[in-house]
Amino acid sequence: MSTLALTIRESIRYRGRSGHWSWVAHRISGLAILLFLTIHVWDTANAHFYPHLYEWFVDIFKWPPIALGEIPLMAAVLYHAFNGIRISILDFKPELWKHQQRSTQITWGLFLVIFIPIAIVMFITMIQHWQHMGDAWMQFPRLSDYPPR
Amino acid sequence: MQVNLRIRRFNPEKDSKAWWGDYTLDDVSRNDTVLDLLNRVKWEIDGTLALRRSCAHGVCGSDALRINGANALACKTLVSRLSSGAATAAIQIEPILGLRVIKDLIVDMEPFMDHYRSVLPYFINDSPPPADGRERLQSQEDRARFDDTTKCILCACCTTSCPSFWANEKYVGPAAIVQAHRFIYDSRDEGAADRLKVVGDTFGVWRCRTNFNCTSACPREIEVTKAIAEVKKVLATGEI
Amino acid sequence: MATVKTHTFDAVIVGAGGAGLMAALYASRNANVAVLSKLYPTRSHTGAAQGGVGAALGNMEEDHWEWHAFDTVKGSDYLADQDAVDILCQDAIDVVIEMEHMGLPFDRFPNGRISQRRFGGHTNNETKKPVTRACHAADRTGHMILQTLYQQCIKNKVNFFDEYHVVDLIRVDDTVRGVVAIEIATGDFHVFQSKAVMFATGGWGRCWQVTSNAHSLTGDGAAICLRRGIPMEDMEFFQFHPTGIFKLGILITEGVRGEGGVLINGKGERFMEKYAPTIKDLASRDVVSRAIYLEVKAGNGVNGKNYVHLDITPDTVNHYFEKDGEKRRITREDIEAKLPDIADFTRTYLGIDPVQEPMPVQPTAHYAMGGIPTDVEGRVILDAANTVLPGLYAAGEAACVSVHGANRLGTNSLTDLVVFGRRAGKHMAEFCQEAELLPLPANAAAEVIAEFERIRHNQGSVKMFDVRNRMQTTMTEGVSVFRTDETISTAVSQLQELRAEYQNVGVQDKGNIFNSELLEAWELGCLLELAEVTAVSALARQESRGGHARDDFPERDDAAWLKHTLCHKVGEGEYQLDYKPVTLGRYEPKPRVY
Amino acid sequence: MTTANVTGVTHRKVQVQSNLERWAFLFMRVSGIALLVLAVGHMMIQHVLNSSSNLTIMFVAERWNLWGWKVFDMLLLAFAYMHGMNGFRNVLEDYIHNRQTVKIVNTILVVFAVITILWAGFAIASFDSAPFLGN
Ligand SMILES: Cc1cc2nc3c(=O)[nH]c(=O)nc-3n(C[C@H](O)[C@H](O)[C@H](O)COP(=O)(O)OP(=O)(O)OC[C@H]3O[C@@H](n4cnc5c(N)ncnc54)[C@H](O)[C@@H]3O)c2cc1C
Ligand code: HEM
Ligand code: SF4
Ligand code: F3S
Ligand code: FES
Repeated sequence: MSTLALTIRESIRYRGRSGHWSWVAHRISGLAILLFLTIHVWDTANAHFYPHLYEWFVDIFKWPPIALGEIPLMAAVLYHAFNGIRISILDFKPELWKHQQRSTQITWGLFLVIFIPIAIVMFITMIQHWQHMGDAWMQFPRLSDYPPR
Repeated sequence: MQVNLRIRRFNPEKDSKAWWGDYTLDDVSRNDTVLDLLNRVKWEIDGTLALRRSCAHGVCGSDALRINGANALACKTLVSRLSSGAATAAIQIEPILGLRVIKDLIVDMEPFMDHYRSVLPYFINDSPPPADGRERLQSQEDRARFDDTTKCILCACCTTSCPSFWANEKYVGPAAIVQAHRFIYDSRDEGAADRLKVVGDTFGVWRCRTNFNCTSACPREIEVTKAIAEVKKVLATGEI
Repeated sequence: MATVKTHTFDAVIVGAGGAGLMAALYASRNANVAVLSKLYPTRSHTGAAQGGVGAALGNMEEDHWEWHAFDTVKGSDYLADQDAVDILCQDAIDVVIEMEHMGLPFDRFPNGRISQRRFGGHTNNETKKPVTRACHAADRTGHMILQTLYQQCIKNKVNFFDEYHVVDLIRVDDTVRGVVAIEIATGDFHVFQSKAVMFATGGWGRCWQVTSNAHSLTGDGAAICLRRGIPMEDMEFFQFHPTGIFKLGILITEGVRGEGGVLINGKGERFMEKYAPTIKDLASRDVVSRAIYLEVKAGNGVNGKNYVHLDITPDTVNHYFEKDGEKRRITREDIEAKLPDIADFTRTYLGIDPVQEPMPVQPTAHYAMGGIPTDVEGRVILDAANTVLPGLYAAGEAACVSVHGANRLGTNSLTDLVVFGRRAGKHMAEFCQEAELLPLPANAAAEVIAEFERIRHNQGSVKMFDVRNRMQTTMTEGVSVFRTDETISTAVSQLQELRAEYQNVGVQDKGNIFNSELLEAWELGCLLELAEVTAVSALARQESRGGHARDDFPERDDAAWLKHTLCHKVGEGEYQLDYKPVTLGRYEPKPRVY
Repeated sequence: MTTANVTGVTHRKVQVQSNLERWAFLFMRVSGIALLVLAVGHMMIQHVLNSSSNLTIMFVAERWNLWGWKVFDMLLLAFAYMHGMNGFRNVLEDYIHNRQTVKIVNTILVVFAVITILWAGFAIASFDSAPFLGN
């Protein structure tokens, strides 16, 4: 009887506690990674099948609006990984469930501690790269510039 | 103090869709329960308001509602827990999610009860009881293993707080799993294999994404997610 | 207008509490049975019962069913029928074991047997000391019984009609033909035609202001029977439990005192030492309630208010254990383990942690000793000659067998439910094997439909809430722990006025679907009638016995009053009192001291 | 009356029927742990120790010149994709209620996942670094 729209709306409206938001974050991050992964896998395969297309894609990934997306991707992978491990541990050690509140806190904490410096490093590297590229930095790569090898 | 109550209303005989009713109550004590407030609305302001209630002290499971966004029993939720200490407070009441609303705060419990009944929620032991005509013996330790899940009053706070259930009402839901757990972990019971068939199926425990809303919502303070995890563990290892 | 649907069964059981479910379990083995309940079965008030179910299992110390019987008779102030009490106490052992075999998760002693605790009025007849007789599952014994019986009913595929509100009994002369019910979800009327009908609809504590009873305990079954010509037995005996949470009425089980808790007045004294020197806080309920009342009256309430303290903090309890020369001691952990729900209630509703602070308590309207008169097979009887109305049964709190007489002992209600629920269920199935299904009278539901239409379309401006409130105040002031000719007479006349006003109660909800306002208004009619019967019966009984304590007649008067009251309704607001002898047995009436 | 004490916890064995969901559940945890090394490792190497800003096909050629990295990436591919697609299946099954539709969707997911893994796996396995590294 419930629709997708209702489920999504109420998932946000429901005043759940830490576990609820962990679930929301886990699901979104998982799906986001999968979306990226699908593109990434097909594109990487091009390195063998159509190397010129691969090179074109690599440059698209360096195009600033897309390159910036790497930071949330990193966040997604790190959070999803830590939370996934948390869930797995607790699934096999049910007696630890009483520490669940604490476990979500630790997960978020660990995530932030590791992610923030990484994000800063990634961001700085990107800026340096763009500076290096000069005026062309915002130029979207054109396929015609990548002739078949 | 004063309370501004917003109640989700729907009368199928009149309304084509649900609406919010606003009611202001004066002279509310901080020790009043939400059920007291709803009763006041029903008795003093608008008799058409429909809700279920019986025991008024959290043991019958009638008045599971969504109070300020999260599931709880109205009769176990005190105004003091919902207000900051200011002279007025706003409280919002909705029916629980995932079950069809029949009228106002009343939902159709049948799908919930069907799930409950599906897990064989009764003691199964066909071997003859002790020859002396007395009770089967059970150690205190064995009794303790399923104590938590015997407390369930089938209020549905848990099942209707679970996003997996909102998304798909075929999921048996935490309450049914709690009931299954109560018997699976009872050393006297012999029906575990059959029960595990039900809760181990596609719409059984595997739909649980360890979201924990169920545990937070349970008015009996049952460690619902833990019980689910224990059942998953039995399914994974074949050992109780 | 409302449609009427008809169903046919061998038997109909109204009410799915402990009594109804136990009966259903047995009756459905040999007959086609429908169980009708206005609540989902697991929401019946049996689930609120805390302390335990009494049975002389002797799992910890010596005990005999005869001792249990004696305690029950003494507790009843000798008004109980002793043949019924013998059955109660003998069957109790078997039925508790049977429930264990059904999977009921009793707590356990270290020897693996069902755990038992002490309870008010239950004694070792030789030493006169409290005995461990209350079989329990923490402080949620009723919950476990209700759940277990419901589970077994599911296993045995009993036909449930949940949220069907029974509003009338179809009686033609001295036969029953079925009941009329409203399907709450649709507002439709249903006629259930059957050979036999059982009422197990529970009590009517909602007649009073402060009560341990659920909102839904409005005495429907008893009131329906009364309207259909069945007398009410011993209605003046209504139990006030000594320890309800102050103002809220939520029950604090006697199990608290069973575990060692003590009552303390505003001066810090353990006042029960004065009133019951031998078993003190574990005296029977009427005695303790009166003691609290007297303490408050003497100005010994806590903070000058009308409550006293119930103290289960380890320090206090162990202090008195030592004083009484008891070896046992309790710890916080014991309290948490044995009384978890009580701890939860006081923390939730009072913000008081019972392991650290005493709890404020006052007597709370709790249990109807009287009700629909039955014999020991649960058959409803019509008069002092014990004439049976074939096919009509009653069990549980709604019924009066009578095993509780003038005062019920703690744990004996749950025992009553399962013992007499079982007997009635068995008997009903046998009855159905032989009885014929009789035809329904024409328009069987017409009368009650008309009454509902009257209430629904009543233009009256009187608020139901207001009438109910005044009834509750009237009963609390006039027909409470202590009563006199004057207070009861005032109550009777006020109730008569309220009955007239009730005719003008209007409802705002004119719809069909889940019209709970309409049903509440109808329930109020039941309460008013039972309140009036209670007051009328109490006014006549000029003695003090058990739950009926008259300031103007402080003594028990066996010569004149060792008899059961039967109150017939003979017209609107007209009642006729009749009396029936008590069945005596081994135990001769004696003065009652604890 | 008191008899000997009964103590201890009784552990029992029980027959459990295995089904797809049970394996899927176990697989999600096992692959999750594998992915902690593979996926998080991959992210660290590619995005922290190196940066995609410096990524070129030469970089890839150098890496895939070593069979070790080829195996690492193939494992990562297989685990991550199976894990992710099964997760996606879980999510979809929450929202798609018609059994028939679920079956069709699942078939599409499986076919797509298999093709993806084979296609990319083949690409990794048969990638020849020689033309890029010039030897
Ligand atoms: C707080 C509390 C604690 C208690 N503790 C103990 C204890 O420790 N030990 C003990 O022995 N006793 C105890 N008692 C007393 C005992 O629990 C009750 O007397 C007993 O449970 C009554 O059971 P019952 O089956 O008669 O009715 P209930 O359990 O009250 O059930 C009544 C049933 O009738 C149905 N019903 C009512 N009216 C209608 C209608 N018009 N149409 C259809 N269905 C209807 C209801 O839906 C319900 O299913 C306690 C009572 C209370 C209130
Ligand atoms: C890095 C280490 C990873 C770990 C430890 C991990 C762990 C888990 C676990 C345990 C689950 C099951 C959650 C549950 O049943 O409630 C899960 C779900 C999921 N994972 Fe991962 N995962 C990892 C990486 C990935 C990757 C790389 C992807 C994408 C391809 C991914 C996509 C998903 C998806 C879509 C779900 C389903 C989410 C849901 O049902 O809400 N995961 N993950
Ligand atoms: S587990 Fe808790 S929340 Fe769920 S139905 Fe039982 S009592 Fe209610
Ligand atoms: S909320 Fe739902 S996802 Fe699991 S932990 Fe509770 S059942
Ligand atoms: S009314 Fe019984 S649980 Fe709230």
